[in-house]
Amino acid sequence: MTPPSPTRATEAPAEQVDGGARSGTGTFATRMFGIATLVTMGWLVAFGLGFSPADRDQEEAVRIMYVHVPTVWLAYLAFTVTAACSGLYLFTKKHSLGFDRFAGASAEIGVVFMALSLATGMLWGKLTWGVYWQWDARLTTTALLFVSYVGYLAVRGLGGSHDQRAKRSAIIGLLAVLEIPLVHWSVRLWRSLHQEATVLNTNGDVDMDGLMLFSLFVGVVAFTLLYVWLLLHRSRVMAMEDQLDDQGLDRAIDARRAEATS
Amino acid sequence: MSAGVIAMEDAGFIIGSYVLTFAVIAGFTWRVLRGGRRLADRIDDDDKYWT
Amino acid sequence: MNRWRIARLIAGKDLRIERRSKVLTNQVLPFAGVTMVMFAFALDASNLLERVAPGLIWLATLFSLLVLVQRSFSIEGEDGALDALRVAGVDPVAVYWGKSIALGVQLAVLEVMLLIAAVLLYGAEVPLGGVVLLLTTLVTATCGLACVGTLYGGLTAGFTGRETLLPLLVLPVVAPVLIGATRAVESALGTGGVALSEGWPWIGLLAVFAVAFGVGGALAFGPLIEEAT
Amino acid sequence: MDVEPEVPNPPSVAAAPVVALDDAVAVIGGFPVLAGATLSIGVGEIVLLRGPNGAGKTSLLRMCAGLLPISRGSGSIFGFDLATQRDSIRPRVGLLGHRNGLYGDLSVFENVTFWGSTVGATSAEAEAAMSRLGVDGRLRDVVVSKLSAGQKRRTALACLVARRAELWLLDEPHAGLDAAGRDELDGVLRQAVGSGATVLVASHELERAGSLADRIVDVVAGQVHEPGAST
Repeated sequence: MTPPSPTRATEAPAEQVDGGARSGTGTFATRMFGIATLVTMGWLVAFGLGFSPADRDQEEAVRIMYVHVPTVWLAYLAFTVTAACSGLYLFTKKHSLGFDRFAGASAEIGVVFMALSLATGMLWGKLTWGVYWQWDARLTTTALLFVSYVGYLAVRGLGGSHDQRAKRSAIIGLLAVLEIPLVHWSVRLWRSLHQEATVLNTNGDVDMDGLMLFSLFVGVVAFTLLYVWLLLHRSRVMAMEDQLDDQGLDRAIDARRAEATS
Repeated sequence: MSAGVIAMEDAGFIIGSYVLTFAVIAGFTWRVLRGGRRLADRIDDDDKYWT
Repeated sequence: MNRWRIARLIAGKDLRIERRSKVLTNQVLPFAGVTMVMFAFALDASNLLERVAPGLIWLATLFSLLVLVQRSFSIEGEDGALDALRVAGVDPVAVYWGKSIALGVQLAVLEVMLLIAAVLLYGAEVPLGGVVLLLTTLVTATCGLACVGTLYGGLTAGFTGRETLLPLLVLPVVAPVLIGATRAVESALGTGGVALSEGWPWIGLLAVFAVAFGVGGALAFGPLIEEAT
Repeated sequence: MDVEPEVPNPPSVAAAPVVALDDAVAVIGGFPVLAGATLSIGVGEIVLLRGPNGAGKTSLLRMCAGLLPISRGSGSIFGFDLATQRDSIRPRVGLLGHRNGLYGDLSVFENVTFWGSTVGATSAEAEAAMSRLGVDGRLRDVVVSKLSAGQKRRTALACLVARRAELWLLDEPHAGLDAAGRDELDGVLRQAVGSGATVLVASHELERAGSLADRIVDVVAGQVHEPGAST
């Protein structure tokens, strides 16, 4: 007997884009967040590439900062939310799968943006340090954490029931947070022993004037809005995936029950 | 190396990092939305806690 | 039966199995040895080898750790013994401690062998003054590695693809041990003129790591193996 | 053999069923290996599970041992809930599955002592269990990986005896055993039941296990239809 595949057994109908499915995972609230994200992203581009002045040391290269720093901020925000939701899942009485899905969705977003921040960081590094990669404490910590959270996502994919997945990944989510200070501390200590080879500026810090600070602020706001928007949508998609799993299981149970009576 | 060459290279890196960032965001967003639309067809509206 | 006695029972069982099967001596140690030789091929300069010897020792230890962890849980998985441990209601904290101790003992043997190999092959020298620092480093780093290895070994045991998932999970976590233990051994050996006193702050890092994962692992191990299907 | 059975006091609430499943469902990889099991077993019963391959007998035993989580429905063992109190169930349950749960590099004596020690049995009790199953004497110090399949099975049964379980869950216990071994197994089970244990056994050896069993339960397509269920 072949078990009916619980997920993605049937393809969506062709007219998926329009009609009844128009809304998808959107609601009034997410649309507001979406519009706000688009508007602030537009500002970010205008200020980052246009209005903000060139830096005294870094000249135009400083403009990468306005997308790089918000991506880093978003990634760390996402991982913090993953840890918080993991803790909430484990230590609340109800063990709500909603927390688990928020944790998972947040980690996915975090991994995407951490990859992005590594990439933009390397481009920025090429301009300010003259090399793509420097064994600087921040970069190294970030790279290690990136791999850790890729591992977290792999653990989420191990299988089992929703509750098993939730418990297992919540534990790994909390262990990964335990790792952040240890990795950061060790890498910092490691780097502090060495002379930092730099071209322009030691660590990418910039003397910021008002307009630069404002551009950066716009970037952080835009990416935070984007994060909330993505988190809501992704966790709803995950809820539907879980729901479909359950429906598939119901069908499979019915099919097995029918087998016995026939 | 003239200053002009460096500036050109700078511009490529700067524009490149913006393009990369927004391309990745757009790609990820598209994937999430498409997944949502596709699954939403197969689930009752009553089961969507956000509706 | 208290927790500690069961932990000793399990550690004793693992070490007895190791003594019979000789996987450590016949397979893992040769593997670590050949790794050290391969490093010499890759870094083709003898003065460089002496300089990086401490790092290579710990790198070889980490690779061997992965092999030892796989082995530690394959003896439980082969004939369903991990299931039997779960059905028997054996205290998971005791299982965690027991298996960590057995893994730690094997790691310690391995590290001493690697140190000897570094002296013989790379020309590293052990000054008398550095012996205390060296031993402290070995002990604290081993505790941390054994705790992390047992924790993630238990998590991945019983899943398909565990051979690839284990390194993905373990290596980023043990990065602090690699850094800390390498620097501490460097100052114990006086590699590159590093002073002895510079090694002790790293012992602090290693100790915090071992305690953090020892406690975290003891709390997490039970729920993690409980959830394996 | 004048060995005392290694079974402790019977459960205090004699009237309550040892195993009580109500429409229990268990899932592995999205497939309902158990699609609704309703079963009630009282203290001291020997119940035979009968059914074709893939019907869910093994899964039912693993669920009762607390190894397979219960996804729908409800179930309890010794009155402890299978979903939330598995920690209290496990020490009182002994499972002999398809795999023996032995360490191949340890001797028979070391294996039995190890598993006995997890519940505080002494090595004298382990020796007694071994002679009960005929794996003493010459075999005592033989490494398990060198034993035959039947001898491994006997060793696994000896571990179970040394563990002093109150609910015995046996999956094809006769497989691989010779005639003498089967007789010894029957003797061990009767003795265990005589001192208050309960036995749930899945077997294809119907004439063998059927004569032993108080009652036969059919497992069909992941469901349990209990003839004359007492619920």
